[in-house]
Amino acid sequence: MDYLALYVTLKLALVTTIFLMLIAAPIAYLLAYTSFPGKSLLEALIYLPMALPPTAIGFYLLVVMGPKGFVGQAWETITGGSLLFTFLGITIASILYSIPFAVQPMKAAFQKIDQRLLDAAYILGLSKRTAFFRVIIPNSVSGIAAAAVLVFLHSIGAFGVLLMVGGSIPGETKVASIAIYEAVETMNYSAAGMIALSFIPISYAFLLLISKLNEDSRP
Amino acid sequence: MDYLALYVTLKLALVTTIFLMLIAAPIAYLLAYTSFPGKSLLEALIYLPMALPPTAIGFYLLVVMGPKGFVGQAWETITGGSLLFTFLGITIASILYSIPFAVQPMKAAFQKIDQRLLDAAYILGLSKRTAFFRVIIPNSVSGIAAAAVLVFLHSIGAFGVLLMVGGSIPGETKVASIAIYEAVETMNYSAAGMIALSFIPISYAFLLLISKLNEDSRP
Amino acid sequence: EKISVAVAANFIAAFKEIAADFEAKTKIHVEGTFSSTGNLYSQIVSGAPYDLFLSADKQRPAILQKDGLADRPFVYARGQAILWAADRDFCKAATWQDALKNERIKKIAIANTVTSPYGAVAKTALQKAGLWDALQRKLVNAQDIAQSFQYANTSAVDAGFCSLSAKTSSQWKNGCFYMIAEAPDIIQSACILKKTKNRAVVEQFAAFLVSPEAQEIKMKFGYR
Amino acid sequence: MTITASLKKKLKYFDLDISFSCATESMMVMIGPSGGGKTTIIRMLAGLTMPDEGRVIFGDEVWYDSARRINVPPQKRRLGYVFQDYTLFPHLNLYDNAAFAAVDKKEVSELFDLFDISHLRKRKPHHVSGGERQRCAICQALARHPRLLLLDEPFSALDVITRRGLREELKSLKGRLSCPVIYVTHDINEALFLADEILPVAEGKNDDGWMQRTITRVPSVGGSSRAAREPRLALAY
Amino acid sequence: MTITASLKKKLKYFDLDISFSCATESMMVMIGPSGGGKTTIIRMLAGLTMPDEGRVIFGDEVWYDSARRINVPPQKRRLGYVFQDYTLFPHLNLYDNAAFAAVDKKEVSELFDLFDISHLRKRKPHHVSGGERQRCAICQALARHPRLLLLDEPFSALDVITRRGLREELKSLKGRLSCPVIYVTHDINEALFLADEILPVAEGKNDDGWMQRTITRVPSVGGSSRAAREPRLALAY
Ligand SMILES: Nc1ncnc2c1ncn2[C@@H]1O[C@H](COP(=O)(O)OP(=O)(O)OP(=O)(O)O)[C@@H](O)[C@H]1O
Ligand SMILES: Nc1ncnc2c1ncn2[C@@H]1O[C@H](COP(=O)(O)OP(=O)(O)OP(=O)(O)O)[C@@H](O)[C@H]1O
Ligand SMILES: [Mg+2]
Ligand SMILES: [Mg+2]
Repeated sequence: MDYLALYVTLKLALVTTIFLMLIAAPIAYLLAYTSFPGKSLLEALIYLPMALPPTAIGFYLLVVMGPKGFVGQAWETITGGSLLFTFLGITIASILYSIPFAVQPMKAAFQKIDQRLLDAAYILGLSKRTAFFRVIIPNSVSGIAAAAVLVFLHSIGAFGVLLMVGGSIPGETKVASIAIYEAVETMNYSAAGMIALSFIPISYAFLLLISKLNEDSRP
Repeated sequence: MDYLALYVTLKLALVTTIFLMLIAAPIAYLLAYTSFPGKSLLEALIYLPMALPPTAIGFYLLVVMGPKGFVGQAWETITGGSLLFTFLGITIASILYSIPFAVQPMKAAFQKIDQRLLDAAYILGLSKRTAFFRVIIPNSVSGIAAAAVLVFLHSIGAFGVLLMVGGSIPGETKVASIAIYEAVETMNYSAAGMIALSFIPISYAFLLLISKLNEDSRP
Repeated sequence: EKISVAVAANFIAAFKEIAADFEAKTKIHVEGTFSSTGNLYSQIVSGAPYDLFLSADKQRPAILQKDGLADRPFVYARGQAILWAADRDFCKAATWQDALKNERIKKIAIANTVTSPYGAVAKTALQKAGLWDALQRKLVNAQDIAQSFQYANTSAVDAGFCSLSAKTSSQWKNGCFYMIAEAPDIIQSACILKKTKNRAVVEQFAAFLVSPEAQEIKMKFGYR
Repeated sequence: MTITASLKKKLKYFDLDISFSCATESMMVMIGPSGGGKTTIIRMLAGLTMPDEGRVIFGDEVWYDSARRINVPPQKRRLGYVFQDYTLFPHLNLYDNAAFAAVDKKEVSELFDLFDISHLRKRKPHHVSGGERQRCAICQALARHPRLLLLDEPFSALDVITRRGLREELKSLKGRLSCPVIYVTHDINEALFLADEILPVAEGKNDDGWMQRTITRVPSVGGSSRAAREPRLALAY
Repeated sequence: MTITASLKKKLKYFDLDISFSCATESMMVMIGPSGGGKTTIIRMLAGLTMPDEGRVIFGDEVWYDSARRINVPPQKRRLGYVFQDYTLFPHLNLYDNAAFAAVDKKEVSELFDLFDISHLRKRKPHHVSGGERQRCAICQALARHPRLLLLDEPFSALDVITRRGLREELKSLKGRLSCPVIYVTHDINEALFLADEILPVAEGKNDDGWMQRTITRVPSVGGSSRAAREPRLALAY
């Protein structure tokens, strides 16, 4: 079995989950609590990555992150390197690809916060920002957990997009799902099943961890 | 543009969303409110479809739903027909493929229900079952909306799995994302872009609908 | 009347034109389902209602025949591997081997050498040229030749092994290419599936597929 | 119908251990210090909290018996319970809340008139005042035609006049309801006005001395200014 | 510091229109019928509800002025507010709730002793009784060293003895706090005991007659049995 690919997969899923939680929280907050012109359009745009087939997303990312795309060019100007075919590149792709799964459950959780708790927080002198961290976040743990589970698992399964911007370089961007793809394509079904099975304990461990965190935060 | 494929896509996404809401609600309830041995294992299994690359899921479904798989055989015994390469077949595949996206946000929403509301419902004579419909569901609208958005969009983008069990039969199982795939494969990038763009208004309309429903249910 | 054909992804464009021609002549509707060869193979084993299978290789039709699912396979196209680059300067070198040895070439795309026959022959060619090990660090793996071409024409890589069938793409003319003589032709076989209910019509289409008329179209799309 | 209960439960800071009974059309008022276990007792009668030991008998039904391992779920007990924090369903307006489990929807309007909240029938609970919410919770409990009515400080958020009026309504309703009523309050006047029987609960026990001590205790001596501020008015209760 | 307010707001069933002021170390008690607008007034002082028109002046700060379009957000007003439903943060234990915005954490323990909930410091709000929750909410407000203290029926869930004790604590604290206190209650005894000034609010207006009517009104005549059950005890308030 390709342990290196499994390792890259896990690393990618963890990094994606952590970063995405940080990025999605403020976005979810904006969507839940503010209104501005074009908000639903922005929301639709954020969710678009879900609705597109991975091939299409991968292709657009390739263009944007490539040497002629504006992101790729900006990156090259700053660092002198390329974003494509690197771990950082697939991390960015994976984050973009999973954004909807992080934003949507978080937004739902934030919307459910009792307004009275926010009133109480403001009275106690908390700015909106501090109230976000000290009241909204701790009272949205189950929604945040849901987001984390979705993002983590989705990143493990992501494949079309990663293949496109990653180029399947062993130890760097070759993830386990690519190994499954290869095994299926070459009719090596038992190998495919083996790798797929190895995902069960991983998902299981992650779910246990999340549900533990979730339980601890019960009122 | 392939309007027939667009129509099949929409139909599939709607049917999947509706059925999945019905199927996922009791599962989410079980996960949120009961505990039984092997619960986290079951949960990990339910979420597994996310963590696997679509090709792998498609392959396993193909085997299970095929003439030698037990589902396919059972189906053939009952109806005399085949499940593969039919609209029903891709609907089942799409439902299985999207289950985690429905279950996870619903579970989070159910967990957030104030225990006092359930106490009040039981006192008023509601069985657990009725309390589920009359108290838990109406107070979880934002979580259910989140689930619906995720499932709908994910079904639009689903493609690897559908291609595998659907076989791309026009008017029956050929969805729009397959058209994008074909366009990309034949290096016809502008056509791919056109279809992808046509998803924006669809997603947008669906999001507006959901957020409207969500707003109406605010306390 | 209509027939249903499972077509390997690399042959989509050519197939569409051939099918249109055939339809115009015979009023028989030909419906294509496009996917990777492995995928289509799995579907056929699972009982997919195809009449004809156009594979990207010769192995899978052979297996189908051996398993009694298909008639004797026949070759319907020969694909050719090429090395394409967006930067025209790339082709100033005398041979593709020299072009690849250039220090300025940092990344080279190759289709999956395990799942794609084009990737496999590209690997063979690189090995023959003694470059396989040396270039290992520069190789970027694509899922298939379409993706390999995408890498090359978005300049994500400096050059990419693709197939001559990319020549109908609108981007083709923006770059330059070498033929890879060292790479054996990719022999793409087809087979009529035993399950077919309109054998006569399918045979008619199979014959058309190897007719001079179709041959011309295939040439246009980069097949022999 | 008479409800008879004998309940034991270990709580964190004391052990609850109490027995009482209450007959049809009679009202038992529970009174006692905050944290003394009143709500816990009511919840055990309702079947929402499980005693460690004991029996709850309603008429000839056994609702709970630790020895015989009987525990009738709250759904089957058919009782009315106004929670201390007057929980209403946030997704329903006041009318729908009260009609939620009403035997006869027509009665709901009558009850709303009686409790003077008819004009608020279309409002959601979050958009009415605390006292209005509380009155709706009482309507909800009454509309169910309960066999036993449990009221946990049902008038705590009401002003004196409203409270006095409702108290009287409740007394007259009690006859019509023909069911035992168990009522928690911290207002001794109210207790004395309403009660057929008073159950003083402190630290989970029946503490008969508590009432006496409460009524006769002189306010702790503080600054003289405070003593001077004692009520100057005899209230016309 | 003195707080002066003049507030107008159109509500659904009446128009709120009231003016008052309250000086440092003095306590104004608001009393009136349920749904009369007391909570709404408090919320406007806190900056949680926006008046349609009027001014709120605290010392030399303008907190709200419709004419000059000034509206200081609640965060900047630095006040203590015990909500009618004594909202606490469900994810924090009682101690952390009270210490949430405390100026000096050490004081929290003292306050907990004073309000007799020290033994519950590690419990979550869902796991204590209503009165205990309410006492914690008061500690939370006091620990903030507020410049103005708003108490919306802070003792409604408490028994008479606890209530009497806390009332006295509050009075003595008032001196230490040296800030104006606005207090909502429906207990006339409490109002009379605590108030430097009483503001009767009915239908959103200052209704001076309300107190008088409340105190002297004879209970509506009902069945004779009811009349016979009037309080038999003069309370030793
Ligand atoms: N959900 C709970 N879990 C654990 N302990 C609780 C819970 N609710 C209350 N308690 C504790 O049990 C004891 C009795 O509480 P209970 O709510 O029955 O008192 P009460 O007499 O109703 O008080 P109050 O008049 O303040 O409402 C208290 O010590 C309290 O802290
Ligand atoms: N959030 C709200 N939205 C709309 N109307 C409200 C809201 N809260 C209260 N009201 C209405 O405003 C009026 C005044 O309510 P308010 O809560 O200020 O009364 P109150 O004097 O505090 O009553 P109580 O003693 O019952 O708490 C009432 O008619 C009430 O129905
Ligand atoms: Mg209580
Ligand atoms: Mg109020």
